Amino acid sequence: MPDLGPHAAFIIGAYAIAFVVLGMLTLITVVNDRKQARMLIELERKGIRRRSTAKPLTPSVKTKIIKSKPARAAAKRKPTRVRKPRT
Amino acid sequence: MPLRHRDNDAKRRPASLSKPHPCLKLAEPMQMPSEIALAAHDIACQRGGRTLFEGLSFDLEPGEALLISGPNGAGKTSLLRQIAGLLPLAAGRLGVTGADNDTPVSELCQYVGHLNAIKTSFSVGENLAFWAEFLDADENALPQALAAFGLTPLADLPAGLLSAGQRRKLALSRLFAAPRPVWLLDEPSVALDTVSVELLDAAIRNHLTAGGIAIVSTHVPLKTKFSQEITLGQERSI
Amino acid sequence: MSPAVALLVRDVKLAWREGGAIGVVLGFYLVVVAIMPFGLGPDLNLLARIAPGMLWVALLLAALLSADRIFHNDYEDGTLDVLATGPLPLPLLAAIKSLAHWLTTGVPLALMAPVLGLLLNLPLDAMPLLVATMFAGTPAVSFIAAIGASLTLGLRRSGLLLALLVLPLYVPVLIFGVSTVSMNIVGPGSPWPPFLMLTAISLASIVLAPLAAAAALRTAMR
Amino acid sequence: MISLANPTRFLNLVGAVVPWLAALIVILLGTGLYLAFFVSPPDYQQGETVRIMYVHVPAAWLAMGCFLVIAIAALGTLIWRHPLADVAAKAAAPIGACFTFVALVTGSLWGKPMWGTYWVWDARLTSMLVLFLLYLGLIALWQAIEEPGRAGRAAAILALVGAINIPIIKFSVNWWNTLHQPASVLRVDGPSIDPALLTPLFVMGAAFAALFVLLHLLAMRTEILRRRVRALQQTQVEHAVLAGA
Repeated sequence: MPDLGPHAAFIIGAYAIAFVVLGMLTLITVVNDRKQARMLIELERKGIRRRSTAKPLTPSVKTKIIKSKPARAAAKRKPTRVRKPRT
Repeated sequence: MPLRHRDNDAKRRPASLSKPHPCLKLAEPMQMPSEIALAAHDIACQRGGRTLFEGLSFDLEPGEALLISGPNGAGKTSLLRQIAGLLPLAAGRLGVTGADNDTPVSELCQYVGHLNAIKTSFSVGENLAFWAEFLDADENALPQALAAFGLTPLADLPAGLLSAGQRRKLALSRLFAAPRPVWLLDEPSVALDTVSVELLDAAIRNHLTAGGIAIVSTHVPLKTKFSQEITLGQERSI
Repeated sequence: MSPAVALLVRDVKLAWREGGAIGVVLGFYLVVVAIMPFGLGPDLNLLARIAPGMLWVALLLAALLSADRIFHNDYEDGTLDVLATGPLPLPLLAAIKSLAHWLTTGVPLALMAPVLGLLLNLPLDAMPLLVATMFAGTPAVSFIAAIGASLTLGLRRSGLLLALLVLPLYVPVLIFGVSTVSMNIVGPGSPWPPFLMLTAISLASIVLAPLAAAAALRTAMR
Repeated sequence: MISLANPTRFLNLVGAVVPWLAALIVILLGTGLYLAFFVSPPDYQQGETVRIMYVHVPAAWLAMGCFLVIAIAALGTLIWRHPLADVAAKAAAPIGACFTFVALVTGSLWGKPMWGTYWVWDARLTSMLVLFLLYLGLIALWQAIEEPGRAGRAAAILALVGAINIPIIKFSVNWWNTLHQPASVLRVDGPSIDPALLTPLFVMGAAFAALFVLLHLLAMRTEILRRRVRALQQTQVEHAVLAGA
């Protein structure tokens, strides 16, 4: 390494801080990643699966038409306007 | 719209006129577009990544009412908010017949939710007057709207002094201050006494007679004839 | 009365009545400006030199203090839901409510600033320009605050979060607002370029901020 | 892009890429440091302190580039509704904040020998400071909103507002800076840099960029896994409720 002159402390300091901050960030990122992966494996080992595959709960809708009405008129009528779902 | 609906109205009106009620006279002069029909096709609702319901459809002709029931958290409020345009539909569509083509569904609805939308520092009259102005309604209807739930004597009092039941009545008076064809009522009878519930019940019936639509979620039995009932809830199947 | 005017009148009335909201904001402004000389010393020359900056910073803080009023109360009591079913599109609604905030905080604060300027030995002939910059800049303050208010709607510690989100966005307003007045007092150069810049920022905020606020309101109401 | 839309495929891709990226970072960083300390000549004006540039300038590049990533992801959330967009935005914010922090601290350490003080309200440092505050606001907003859907959209709106504001802030700060200290600002950027200084700068820049990509991919994977864990825990609670617990 060359002689860094009178301001060596600042140069080394700048590099040290950069590496400490980015190193800590990397460490925290990796640790968090491992932690979540472990939790997921743990939950899956307990046999809990996502609803999209297992469907343990079915949200249900029961519609009761109390008063009979002219069914063909209702079937014929088309909504003039339709609100598209936003999502 | 087909003539059929006008015929229906003509048939219904005398039937309800034969049963006199204090509220009837108040609702009678109100002219509202009586030919709105509302239909939902296969709508679904998602909150926080969970599907509350899906595949929900209904079809309401003018003068028909829909009752929504189900346990807490089943999505009754969410459904009403979806119809009012406050929540996006996760799937499906909501259609209206009989309105101007550029009116959004939400502007046909008068939504009275859990919260009363009352400013406590305004007087009872000012609260109603604001909604009439903001919702672009005829301000001449204000005295009748105040009278609908018997709030006329309280008109000049600050709304902050009202009891819970009176606040609820003030919120419901909005239905008359700014008449709209579709009423969305979320547990409207909460905090109301028996007499007021009867007033509300009669008001809904009059609204239907005039060709309006009402969608109500309630746990209190009402005399109103609901033409459809939707029960939301989770099946217990594992 | 049209729906838009009705909403504006109602918001101004509410600010006037609810717990003297305008009075609290003006009182806060007075306290912040009055306490600064105790930290800086009573040197009138120094105070005159930094007066525009102090008046502007205190104004931003005072305006932020009242910013969660823009949507919060209406969100809490269910009014916002009914407003959303009204005839006004959401961005226009946000714009009117921001305008009401400007009328009830920006304008009173701008009018009070010269009085506080006296305490700080601000030269008398700089007063008209000070008020003019504040009238030109405070619309941006209110309209940008509305973005923050809608983003933090219904959250815990929303006041602090609002300040953290919005204060960095005020940097240009502060720079041009203060520069206009200091250019007039000490130079160098004409005060008009920064003044025009300030006006441009306000106009752009009036057009763009309600769009962002409306999008945030939609997210918050779900 | 189509293959990236599926979170599961994305997870597999991350798993395959990470080791190679890590190796690339080590090589680039090693080369960069060697060039910075042993090959690069001292600047005729600033002497040895110019070596701070090789860590300061790339950090500043990444600080700004990361905000660009967040802004694009914000468009992805609000307009295209890409399922990974808000994950990308959320994962990028803390990384961007760290790079900004590094840029600020190294800039300050560079300033002491050059200007005789740790902090000057120099236009570039000041803009960096405002950028840092914007990052803090984004992170705070993500943490304040519990429901991920709303948090994602709110943060996206804030990111776009910030992205529109950054050029205005930058312009106003530059203008303010020339007003208060005309022409005394040290200029190290621009075409006047000696090519001998440019090579190490670019190598370090590439190393930092690769590090950003690695951290971003990892953080995105973590976020996807976290959401899955949350969803599973929720089903677990529902099972317990139904079982009569």
